[in-house]
Amino acid sequence: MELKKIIKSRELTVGLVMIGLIVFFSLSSERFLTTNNIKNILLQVSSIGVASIGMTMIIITGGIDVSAGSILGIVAVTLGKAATNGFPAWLSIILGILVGLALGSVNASFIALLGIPPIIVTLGMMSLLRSLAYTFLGGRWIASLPGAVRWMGLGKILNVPVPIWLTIILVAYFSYFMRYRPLGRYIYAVGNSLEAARVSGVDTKRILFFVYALAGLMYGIAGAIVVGRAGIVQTNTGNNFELQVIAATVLGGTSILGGKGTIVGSILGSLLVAVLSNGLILLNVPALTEGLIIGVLILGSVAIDVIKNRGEE
Amino acid sequence: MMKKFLKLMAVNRSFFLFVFLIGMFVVFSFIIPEFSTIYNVLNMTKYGVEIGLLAFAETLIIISGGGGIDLSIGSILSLSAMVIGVLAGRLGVNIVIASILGIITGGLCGVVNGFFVSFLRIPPLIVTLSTMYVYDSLALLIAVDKWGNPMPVSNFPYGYYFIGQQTYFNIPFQVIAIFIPLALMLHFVLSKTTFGRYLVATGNSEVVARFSSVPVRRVKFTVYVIGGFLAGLAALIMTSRIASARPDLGAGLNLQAITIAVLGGTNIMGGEGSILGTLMAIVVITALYNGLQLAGISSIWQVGTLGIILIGSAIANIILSKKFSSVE
Amino acid sequence: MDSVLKAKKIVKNFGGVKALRGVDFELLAGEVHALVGENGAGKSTLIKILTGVLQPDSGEIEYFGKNVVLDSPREAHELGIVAVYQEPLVYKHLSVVENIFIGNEIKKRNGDVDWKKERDVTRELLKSLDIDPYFIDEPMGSLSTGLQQLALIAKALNYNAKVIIFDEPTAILTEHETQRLFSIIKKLKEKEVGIIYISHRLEELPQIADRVTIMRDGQVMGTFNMNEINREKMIELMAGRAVIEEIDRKPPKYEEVVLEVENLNKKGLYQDISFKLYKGEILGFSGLVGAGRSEVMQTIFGLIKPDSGKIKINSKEVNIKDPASAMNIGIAYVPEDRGAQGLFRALAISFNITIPIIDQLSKFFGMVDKDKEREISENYLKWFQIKAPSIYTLVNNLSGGNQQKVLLSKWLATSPKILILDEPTRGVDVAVKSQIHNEILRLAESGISIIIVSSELPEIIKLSDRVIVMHEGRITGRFDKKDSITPTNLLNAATGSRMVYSRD
Amino acid sequence: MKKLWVYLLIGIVMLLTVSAFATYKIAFIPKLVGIPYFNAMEAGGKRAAKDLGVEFIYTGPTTDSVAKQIEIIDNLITKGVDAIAVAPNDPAAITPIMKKAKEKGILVLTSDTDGAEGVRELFVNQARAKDIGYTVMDVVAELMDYKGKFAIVSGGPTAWNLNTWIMYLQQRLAEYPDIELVTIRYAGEDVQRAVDVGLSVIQAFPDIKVIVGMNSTSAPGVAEAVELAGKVGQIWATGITVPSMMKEHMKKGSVKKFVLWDPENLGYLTVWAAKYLLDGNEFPANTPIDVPGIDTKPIYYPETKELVLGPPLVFTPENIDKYNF
Repeated sequence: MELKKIIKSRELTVGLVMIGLIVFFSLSSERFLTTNNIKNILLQVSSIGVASIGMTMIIITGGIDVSAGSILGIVAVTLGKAATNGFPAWLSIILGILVGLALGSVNASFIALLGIPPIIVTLGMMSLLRSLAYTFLGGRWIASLPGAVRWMGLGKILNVPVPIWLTIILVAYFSYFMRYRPLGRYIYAVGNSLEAARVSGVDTKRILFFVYALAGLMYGIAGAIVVGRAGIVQTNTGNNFELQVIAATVLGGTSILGGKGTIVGSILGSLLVAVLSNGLILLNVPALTEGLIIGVLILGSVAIDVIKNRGEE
Repeated sequence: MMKKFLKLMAVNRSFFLFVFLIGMFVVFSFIIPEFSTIYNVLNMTKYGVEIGLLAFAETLIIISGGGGIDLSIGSILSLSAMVIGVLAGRLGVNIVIASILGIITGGLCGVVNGFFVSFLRIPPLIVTLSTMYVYDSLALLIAVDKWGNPMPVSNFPYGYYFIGQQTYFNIPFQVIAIFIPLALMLHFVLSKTTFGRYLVATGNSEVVARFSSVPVRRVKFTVYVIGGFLAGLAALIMTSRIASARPDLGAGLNLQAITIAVLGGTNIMGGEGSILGTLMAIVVITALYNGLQLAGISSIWQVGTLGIILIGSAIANIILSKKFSSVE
Repeated sequence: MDSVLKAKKIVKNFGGVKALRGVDFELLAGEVHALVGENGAGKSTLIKILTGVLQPDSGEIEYFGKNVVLDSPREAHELGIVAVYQEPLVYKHLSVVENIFIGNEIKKRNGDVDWKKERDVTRELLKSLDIDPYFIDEPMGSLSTGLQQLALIAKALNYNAKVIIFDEPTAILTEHETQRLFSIIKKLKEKEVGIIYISHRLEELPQIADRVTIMRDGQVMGTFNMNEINREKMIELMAGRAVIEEIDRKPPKYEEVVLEVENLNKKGLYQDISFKLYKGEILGFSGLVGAGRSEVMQTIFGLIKPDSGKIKINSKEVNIKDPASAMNIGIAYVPEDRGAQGLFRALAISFNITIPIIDQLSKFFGMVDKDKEREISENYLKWFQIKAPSIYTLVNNLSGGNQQKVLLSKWLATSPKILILDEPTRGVDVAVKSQIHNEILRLAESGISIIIVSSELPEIIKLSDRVIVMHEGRITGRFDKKDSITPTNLLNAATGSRMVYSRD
Repeated sequence: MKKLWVYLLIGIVMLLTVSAFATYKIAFIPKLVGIPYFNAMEAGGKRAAKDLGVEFIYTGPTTDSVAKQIEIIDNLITKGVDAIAVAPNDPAAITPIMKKAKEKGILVLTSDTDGAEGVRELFVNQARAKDIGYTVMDVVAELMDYKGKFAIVSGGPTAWNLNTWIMYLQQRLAEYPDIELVTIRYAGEDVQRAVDVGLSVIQAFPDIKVIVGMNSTSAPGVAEAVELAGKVGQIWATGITVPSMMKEHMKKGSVKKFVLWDPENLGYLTVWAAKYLLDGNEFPANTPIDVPGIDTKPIYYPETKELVLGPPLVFTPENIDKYNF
């Protein structure tokens, strides 16, 4: 029973494709499977991975959030401005993350309380927040951030970078959360049938609010990681970030129509893309073909999955 | 009277946008003397054409339902533009043939999207996200010059420019000869023909449509192909207008096109939407951008204003329909 | 007996429509209180108010003698008022266990969901309903509607409810499953649970109900002890008029075979299906839910591709690759699930009626001929007496019975030679039911060959000339003579004993 | 109360004088707004406008889109300005709209990147593309002691000027037989992406001695990558970017030299040249010109109608503190 479920899961397909890639890359380049490179890949995945936790929950409820990148941008701006205006490092980081939470809550209010479709709210917020980020920065970038502010990107605990810790801990906790906390289960319930959930006595507005607000928090953490790693706050920090996160989530098996998906799947999705783009550089495949290969591989692995499960409906 | 007016605003998206447009025109005319000149009004229309065609494509695709969306639409535009550019500019192919092949390329991209979506039943978001990478990459690859760098192509024959640069009494050729007829045609197809019926049926419920002997797969396939062709046509107009084919011409246009379709009242869940609504949204946004620029407002706030309008109109709609839907 | 739930002078308006005009209703502990009335009489609205889904405009609700305000379904649940709805509301990607426990989790001390205990309880609940609990980890969407409904009943039981409301539970259950449900209800009665039981199948009420309340036009027409009232009286009170006379029909001639199915197989769905359909006859398909009847019909209609077997129309083999080709050779299929398969609810009546034939209604460039569309739609509106302001009314705004009529119109408009009806009267009231039955008889007499798939034995017995019974994907009974078509025979075959009273 | 009136009067008089003297409206359209490089050009343009008493309009797209630039130019034509200077995202694509502007009697120039050949009156050039490509290559060669391997991380693969510089860089590379270019990668306008790409490149080619970031985001990105990979001292990061992005990395030792010009001077020169031409003057040919307000002496080449600011600057720890953009 459980075995059958696992075999049918998208997670397995994506995992297998990834293992295939890893085997191929390590046979082709001895530098691929080294601690350093694994660290590079995991670091690259961290911000997308953390953000995809929130995105997965949102898409499971049947929603979408295209404002992720813009929220991340504002988080970066807040953090950078605070840090360069004399706030202590820890406070700047917390402030940045809280702004993420606050903006997520703004999305949440429009979606959960006023009932405006998520795509409209987040498309609107995407545009609006992008303009705000430019305005707050006055068009200037922030460079030379003090080292302590970059802890979320550069810090190490037990010789493992903080972003990797954060990703592992958050993914582990929220995977547990989705399976064992009643709230996690309600998120699936809302995505399967809002009406049924309401009738079962689930406070659907609260659930939706929670999901979008939490996603904001996750973008906040992702933003702190990005600023920490890049060391520079650009006016367009986070541009196109949302598409990468959505791609990872959907590639990992979360149904865009809602109701099913796992956080582990989303992480596998983002890992797959990261492994691929890292491996292509290691093999020195011409850069212009990168998109072609990534596109074909994503489509191919999902096609395998769909065909594998044919006839189950 | 007032009640009827407000109610119409609540239920009819196109009317809502129309009223908004009038208001905007009045305000801009007061602030900016140049805004409401005939020259400006006619001249700005050409900036709605290419994005408008993409928005029409998204409208049809989103209506088809089941998460229908095309993220690759901008990339198709880039690829089609490069095909025209490389064929005509680098390989010396006759410009008419190059243009036709460019549009066909767009159609073929749509065929690929449509095949994966409707026959392999892979979610549209994944398909078009993947093909977005693929088409972008192809556009770059065919654009490379002898140094290995992707470079724009600009040496089109002079006669090519009438499509995107000619005006008659200040009316741009592409508006009067391509955009308006096409908008009318698409409106006709969506609202008056059996294909339109099938499309709306499919978008409302794929299962019911299948049980009603609607050729669901063919319908879905067709909208992606139409989308590809429209993107190819937009590529033709754009390359002619700016006299250059670039592999990044369509960058960022996919989300803009989706935004316009959604603003025009297309339901992201499928089954609902109109060409007229999308058209009104295009006009609103084109006029808005033009007005803001003439008013000297930083271009940074163009997108911001769009965001405010998008959310604001949704809120207005909710307030209006709460007030007026129950009063029969 | 104590009063459990009491509704006093409940009024509810939707816009200008008066759904309830001062309804009084009382439920006693340990009684089964039937609630009957035509579609649109206000039963569903009353139930929604009693379960906190809707709030009344005025009136009071008493629960165990105390006034309560039910602001949300959650409060109703916490008090112990639970409903099993007519249209199963399920989470299709989630397992049966999750479906049963969402909103009512068993938690460990730290607040985690206790999956193990939940599984155990689910197993026990299903066993107490005499159901083999093998499927509790399957996603709900992969189960048949019958099993889904039973899982939902298990869910209601799990609430330890004092009041359980069944909204047409048997509409999608087979005879056998219905009997099982009745025994469950009897057990619940012993535990002093009050049960409100809504059904259009008046003939099953004497078996199960203690009292009956009859509603019409948002008002209560009266509450009676079950033994004080008969079927005719109930119908009269419900309809406010006498029942429609049923027409007589000459038996078919069995001369011309219009449809012949030979050795049709589809792995996992059905095996070895062979039968003939004659011109002008009504062929009944009986059996339990999930026996494979609908799947056979969907194969004939081109929705399912068979692994092997032949389908012949007028003794010529045909290849039906999709519904369009089925339609072209004169087959129409009216599906069982009105909402999910039959109608576009958010669209107009006229759109729904004309969609299968829209190709034939087009003029140049595929343009739809609006005049013809209106003419056809209005004809059916009149002919079937569909109660709607206009043909542009959205299907959503119609009652169940009128929706069903729209669904039938949609397929009759294709002028079929072979009409396949899958549960043609599910969830419609008595008056509409006899209207539809009469229509079916008339159609058959006019030379159309009809297959009826129904889980209601009385319906099958009343209408069919011949009956085929299926069990677990196989034909287990053929009844050709009218007098062999009896409830006992059909039930025996439906549970797996092979029975043949057949000429072929 | 009285004072207020006086202030108001003074204000009005000042406004009137400003508008009376602001005879020319000179617009500059950057490739995109909101990046340090063009911010510096804007600052220079503003300074020149103040010095010369003209009105300076700075407006541009938020992404490096040529279509958007064209739309903006068209609206400026509608609005009516005296001169339009563009840093085109596509040199050929702006030709038709510049022609239209010229027909309306507007002075059209290009600045930073050339375009609209045959239409524009003047190209205000920071340095010749060839000089830039060659200078970067020379810096690379010097950093690695004229022997070894290096890699390039560029911005968008379609950026016309970046590709041109890379082309000249490759031309110059032919003159260094012992140097090998191992790969060219693209990281867009995104520092974090440049860090990731840089890390992967260092992982793939651990024996490179120099890594070049070709645009304002890639250069600090690869410097960061060198530091993260712990290769400070073994691999030098360099490239083309504004000094404010590199100061920190110079301190950390991953960067010794990099290349740019003074974009503020370029902005100043653009406005100055526009005013100069609008006044009806002609540039003296092929000799250094004295421009008050900037510290280089630009040269005008009449055959290409090009005004060149000067040779590219090579930034070193010694001179970097002189620049604040």
